[in-house]
Amino acid sequence: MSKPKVAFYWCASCGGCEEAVVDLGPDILKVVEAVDIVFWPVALDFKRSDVESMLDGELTVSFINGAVRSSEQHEMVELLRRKSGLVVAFGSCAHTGGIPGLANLFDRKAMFDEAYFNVPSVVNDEKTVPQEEYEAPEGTLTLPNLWNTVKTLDQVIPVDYYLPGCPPPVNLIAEAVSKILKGELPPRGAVLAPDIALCDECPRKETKPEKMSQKQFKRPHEIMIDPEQCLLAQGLLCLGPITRKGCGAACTTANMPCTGCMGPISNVIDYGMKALSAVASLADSNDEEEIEKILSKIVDPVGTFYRYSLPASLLHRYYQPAAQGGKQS
Amino acid sequence: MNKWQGWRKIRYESDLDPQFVNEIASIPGGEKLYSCIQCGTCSGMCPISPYMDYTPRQIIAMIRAGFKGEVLSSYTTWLCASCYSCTVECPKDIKLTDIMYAAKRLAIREKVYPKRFPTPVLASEFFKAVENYGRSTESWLLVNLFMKTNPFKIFKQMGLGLRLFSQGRLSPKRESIKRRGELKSILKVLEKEHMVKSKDELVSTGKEIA
Amino acid sequence: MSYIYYPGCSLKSTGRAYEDSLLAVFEALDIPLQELEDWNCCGATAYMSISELKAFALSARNFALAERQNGENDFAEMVVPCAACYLGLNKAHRYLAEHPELRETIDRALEAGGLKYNDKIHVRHPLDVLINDLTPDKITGLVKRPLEGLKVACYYGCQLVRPYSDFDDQHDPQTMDKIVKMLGGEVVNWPLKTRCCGGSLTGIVQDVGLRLSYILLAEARKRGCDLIVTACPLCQFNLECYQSRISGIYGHKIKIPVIYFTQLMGHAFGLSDEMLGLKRVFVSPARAFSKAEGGQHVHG
Amino acid sequence: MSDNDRKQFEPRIIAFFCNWCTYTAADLAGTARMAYSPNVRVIRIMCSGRLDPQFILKAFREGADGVLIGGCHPGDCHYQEGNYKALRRFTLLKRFLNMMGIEKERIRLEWIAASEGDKVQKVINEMTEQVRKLGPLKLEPASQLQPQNDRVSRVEPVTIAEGEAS
Amino acid sequence: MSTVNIPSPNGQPKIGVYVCHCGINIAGRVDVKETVAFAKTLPNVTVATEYKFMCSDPGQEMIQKDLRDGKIDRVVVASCSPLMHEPTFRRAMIAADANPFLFQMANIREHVSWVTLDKNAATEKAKALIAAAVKRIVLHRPLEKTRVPVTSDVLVVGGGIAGIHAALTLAEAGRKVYLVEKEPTIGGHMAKFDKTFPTLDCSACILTPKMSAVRAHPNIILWTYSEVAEVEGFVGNFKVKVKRKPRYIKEDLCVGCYECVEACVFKKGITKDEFNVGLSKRRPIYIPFPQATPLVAVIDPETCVQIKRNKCKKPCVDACERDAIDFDQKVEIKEIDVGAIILATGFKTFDASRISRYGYGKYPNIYTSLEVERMVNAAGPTGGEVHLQNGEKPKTVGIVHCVGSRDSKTNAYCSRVCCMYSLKLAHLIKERTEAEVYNFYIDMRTPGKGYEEFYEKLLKENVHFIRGRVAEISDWATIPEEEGKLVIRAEDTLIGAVRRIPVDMVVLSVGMEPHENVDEVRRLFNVSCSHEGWFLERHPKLAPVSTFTDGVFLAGACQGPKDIPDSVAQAGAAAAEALALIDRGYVELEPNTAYLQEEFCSGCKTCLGLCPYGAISFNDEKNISSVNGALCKGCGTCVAACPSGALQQNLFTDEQILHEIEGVISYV
Repeated sequence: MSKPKVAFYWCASCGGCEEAVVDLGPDILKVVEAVDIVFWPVALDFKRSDVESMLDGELTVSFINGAVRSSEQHEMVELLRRKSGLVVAFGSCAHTGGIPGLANLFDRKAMFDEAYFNVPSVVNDEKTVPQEEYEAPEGTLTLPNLWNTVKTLDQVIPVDYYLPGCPPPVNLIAEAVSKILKGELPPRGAVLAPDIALCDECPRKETKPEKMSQKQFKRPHEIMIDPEQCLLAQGLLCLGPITRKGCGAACTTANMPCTGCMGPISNVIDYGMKALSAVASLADSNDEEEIEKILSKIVDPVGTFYRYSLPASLLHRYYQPAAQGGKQS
Repeated sequence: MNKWQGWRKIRYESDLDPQFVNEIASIPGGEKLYSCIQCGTCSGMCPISPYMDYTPRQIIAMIRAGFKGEVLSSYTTWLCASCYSCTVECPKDIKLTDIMYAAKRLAIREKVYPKRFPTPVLASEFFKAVENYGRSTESWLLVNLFMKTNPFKIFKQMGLGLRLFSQGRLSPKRESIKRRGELKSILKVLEKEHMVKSKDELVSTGKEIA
Repeated sequence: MSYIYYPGCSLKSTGRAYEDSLLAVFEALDIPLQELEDWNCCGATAYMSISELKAFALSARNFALAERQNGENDFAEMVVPCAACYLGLNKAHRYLAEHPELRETIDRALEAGGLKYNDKIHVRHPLDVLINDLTPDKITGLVKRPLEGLKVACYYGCQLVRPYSDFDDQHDPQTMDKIVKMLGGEVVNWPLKTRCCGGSLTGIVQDVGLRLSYILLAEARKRGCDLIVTACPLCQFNLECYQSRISGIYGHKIKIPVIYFTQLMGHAFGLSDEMLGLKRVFVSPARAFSKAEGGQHVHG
Repeated sequence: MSDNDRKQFEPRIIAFFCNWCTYTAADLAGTARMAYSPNVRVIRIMCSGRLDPQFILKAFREGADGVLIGGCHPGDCHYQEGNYKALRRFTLLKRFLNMMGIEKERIRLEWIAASEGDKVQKVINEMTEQVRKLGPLKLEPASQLQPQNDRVSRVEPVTIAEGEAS
Repeated sequence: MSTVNIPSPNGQPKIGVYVCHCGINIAGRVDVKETVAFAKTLPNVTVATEYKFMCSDPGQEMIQKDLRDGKIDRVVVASCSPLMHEPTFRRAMIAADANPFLFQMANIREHVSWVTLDKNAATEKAKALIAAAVKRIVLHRPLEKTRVPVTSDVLVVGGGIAGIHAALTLAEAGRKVYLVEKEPTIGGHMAKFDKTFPTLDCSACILTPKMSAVRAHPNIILWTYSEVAEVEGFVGNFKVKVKRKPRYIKEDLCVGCYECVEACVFKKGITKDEFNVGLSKRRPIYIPFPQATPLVAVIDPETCVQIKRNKCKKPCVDACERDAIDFDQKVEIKEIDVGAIILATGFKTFDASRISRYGYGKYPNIYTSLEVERMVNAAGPTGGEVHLQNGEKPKTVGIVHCVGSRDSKTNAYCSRVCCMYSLKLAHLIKERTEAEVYNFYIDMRTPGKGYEEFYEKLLKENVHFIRGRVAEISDWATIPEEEGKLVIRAEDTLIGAVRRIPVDMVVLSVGMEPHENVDEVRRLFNVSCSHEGWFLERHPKLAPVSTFTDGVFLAGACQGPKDIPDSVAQAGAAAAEALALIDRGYVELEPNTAYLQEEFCSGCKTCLGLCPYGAISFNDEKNISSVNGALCKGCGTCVAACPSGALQQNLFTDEQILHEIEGVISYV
């Protein structure tokens, strides 16, 4: 019997997820021993045609990281879906859209304008921007189409499991792989991480006060952060209460507030809204003006609460004909 | 009226106009008309009600009951001096002065106002002057008024007029604005629009008739 | 704050003395008044009877012109001395704000004349300006001929306070009373201060109009007043110019000077009779004024 | 209703009314037969403080063009201060939705006391007209598993200079 | 999202949808047939049917039969507001051995048929609301009500006739009652009246015995000169703090002998006598009136020289044989536990000077009706004589009805008692002075037992009635006959002429208004107000003495203008309702409380500070939150805030509401 075949693929992401696989360290050898990695563009020289030539369902599992935002990524994930028994959305971007998902506050034109014209360091007197088709002497050259909207993986293809995190914690990856190999998988659609919020494993939990209210929200650079005390109690916007645990509280241990990369727990259908609700509830005032004042300290609520999950928002995005999204008025 | 003349004081419902109240109520805030409780504060406050053929309160009752002919041809509306005492004191916020205006406008539109009574004549002379020149000239206005109502009366007023003239308080010069065209084009737009809606207009705009 | 002066038709004619004295007094008080360029009739009482919509459009044109004249300034204070114009403009101002359908129609009409109104107008009566925009010492400081012993009836008439004015009480207005007191005069308690003088009826439906004026004059006389002050050209006209006819009709000799409150102010400020249009009167206030003479000069 | 009227856009508005004040006020509007536009559908919650912002996005996602929230007047909350909690969340949510490109008129928080049936009528009529003026809420379809290739973008075509497609 | 699937007792849920016609209340606007046909198409609906009156016995039996027959296990009734009939249908479910919480109402009357003009739109909206209920009820689970014991003492706030009657009724039933009154004596407005309509019996004669009974009753603790400062807790278990202001007299020692009053350094009254509504003056130390209850003196700190400046010879102290005067008294706070509260805080009269054209305060001889009540009272400031300020008897008197009432600028409502008391005053004035009396009225309102007969009596007494609201009252005379008189100007609307009537004296029949501090009071007790400021009853017809706060009841004019018989009747009703609550011994709490799904709680403590009732605490052992269901009132604030969705609210879970949202919008 041949070993299970495994594919890794990389869509709109930073590459950190690929690093995370390597971070398995010595464990990766066990993985390599147990499976055949048949497709991993970032590390090994396989071509798309290699996948195309496989039978449907031949791949046991594909780990796909990154959000989907171009025609090429779309084609590739559809291809992998066809060829795979299981598809695992790997990391925040594939799971909930991730940092690239914040692009949904703008549209394609706005981004092109920014990248090709407005950035101070750009010199583009001829006003050139990429075009999808170009007639060269060799024939027609093409570039993938960049979508107006960034999507999560499951908005494009059916996904079997999710490995959250930016990047997914090594222990969760190892556990997931071993479960797949042993066939001890939970029901389809599950997130392969504990279903409880970060506070549960946060070393600062003991220092939480009984009444969690705030007169003033602060940003990390504005205060000397106490290394012991609950960060939220210090006025920092730590999203630990809203975010799934499993990372070992890496950030809060390192004296930084949780930014929510692991996404919500399963009772929550919209991470940003829940975060907003919980945080706004803490504003310690019953006066309309003062409430406004306290909450105005939250500089960029969408960026803060949907940092990793804007495309997964229930709202998804507002359809905007003009390129003015995201500008705070 | 000391001789019995065989009056028959009965009004048949079919002679009345049930839409009349809606016509009047179509002015801004006019719907308040429906909430009149006939308390008589308006008539009590009115300095002119003793001279009116119907008191202001009766006018409202008649509007509501559809006595269109009586209301439009009555002197009451034309005696209203627009002092707004009724409007200010009405416990139901009925803008009675505005209702008087609405009745006057309807009366003019339907040509049933008391002919040769000076106030409607004054109004229309004033209107014409402003329409044409943008301002009214008091001397012209008065001359026109007396010519149309009671030409002989003008002699009675002569002394007063001359005295005012000598004090520089009346002038034969026609007052006018400079940009008459500008004003004309503004008013022209409103030619076809009325703030009192006729019955037909009420029906065609589909306005809910309570 | 910029004040744009809206005279209205009467102040250019029968009410000229009002204009003369108003301009003189405001100048003495150092409040620059700028006359509204090419103003038109406010669309007053008589006009309303024919077309309310057009009446509102007339007012709206004045607003639009005033805004234009006001240039970059935020709000224009439109000073309207004639009570009828004050009501007409104030009513239009209010209705345009409260009734969007009406507003939309009027905007359309203005546009046809190449004008636009952006709600940047406050309609103000001079009494409102004098009481609310100035400190009292500004007025008392100018008094050179205090009106000591002079019994004055303050006649507000109807349209100045009713139904929309918000600068004074509708039943028992006080602004003119305050000014008379600042000038050193004595205000007569006179319950008819807002009762109608007959308005435009007086000259034309005399049975009614003259009686209304008579009631006011007779009661003022009974209460021992030397002088009536008004803030409305029509009231002034009715109460003053018909006095001899009223005396004739009701067999009750009445001769009370009826002047504008601005004339009274100007007199107290020591301005000349010519400047105040005090030559343009039927019943001279000279005797009444002399009653107050011998009073101390308040300031040098 | 004329044919012309029928053709106009009928917004769908979901209202969350607190049991003690605003829901009762809506009942009162009914008892007093104060007719208002039928576009608003009320979901009863015990207190405006129960309103989870998730519900609002859910309503928009399901096709609502506007969301109305009704609670007791400040200081009148049946549960002492649930309405203030609602206010805190609403304050942040308004900013949040604005950043997301949702017009502020699509969401409204009103304090309506149990006696204010007329206010229910007024607010519902106003809001219906407001939202009607805005037109339907257009959201990007987010139906899962249906790949959306928005190649046919309504964004202005990007001008591309020659020789850049390498 | 994890779907918590609540299996129905027998597998798939079976939902019955019952659409009520409510006569034509619903069926007149909503196409019930179409609605039922639509309901049949909804998932899990096994029965969909209609009936004329679902709340009737046959209607309820339809549901019960379907439940018993096993055709359904969940019930949706589309009819009126749940605030109206939810309890009815829940009881019907219990009677059919079903759990009452597997029930949901769709409000298609108050929210649809009564407020929608267009029939199509109404039908569509009704369908949407039914779809929402069907969608949500799938997730309902059986719940139980919890029982909490009830404290048997009752607090009555306000010592007017309503408060007195309520307190006595409860005390007679053996309950301990705290009666709190802010004035130094009980008695309220009724104590100031001379006669009562329509029987003309003496007000003091019928009230004083009840006041003494209050004083004497062993079950009543009377705290006058006191105010409720704080209310906490909930039905059956209120914790109340009462502030007792110092009266500088030891209540238990004072016998009301007036010696101290007579001894005061002020030999005459110096300040407005509240009891005589300003018609006379009183001293700094005083007893409000001879029948005051308790009959104890009180010292007014605003005017007492000793209290204000600490230098008085204090002759009062010397005069008091019982050493009852105590200048060191301080505010005292009493804490009590009560099971129910009856609010009987009454009203105030309209301030007539607000209508300047009536000249009150400007011209002499214009009085308010309450002032005239004192004037005609034999124990009042004039010894029962009606006279003008110059001491003469009036020859003509005008009584102006509706002062401050039925006017959008003041109070739009009818004050209900003015017509009758104006008739009474007309009678009394005529009786005492033989004056001509003119009543100016808009409408004569005399609905009540013996009231119309009283009106007829006055007509026969030849009192003048002019139908017309008075426009103006002034001293402006136009003819010699009017000189020196007050001239009332009004249109006689029955004749259609304006009349000027000169009178010597005017009585302004002022209406009733809520107290100025009504906002503070209602917040204190957590009750609502109508927009006029009257306390709002739970239902205008069916629950007229209950409020939306369980355990708080209303009596008397604080709920709206009322005369004495109605106040007393309502006070009795409030007492009975309070008694019913207490005698049951427990209260059942709606199970819409919050609960914690422990496995999802990370112990983030977001919820802890949000609960206004302290129902959430932190379990240090498990390191997670914990909800005390008995303290939880079911607002759901914590649920909305819980970042893990670990807290949920019974009957209002996230999923139920999300389903309702889907339902209300997705089918129609």
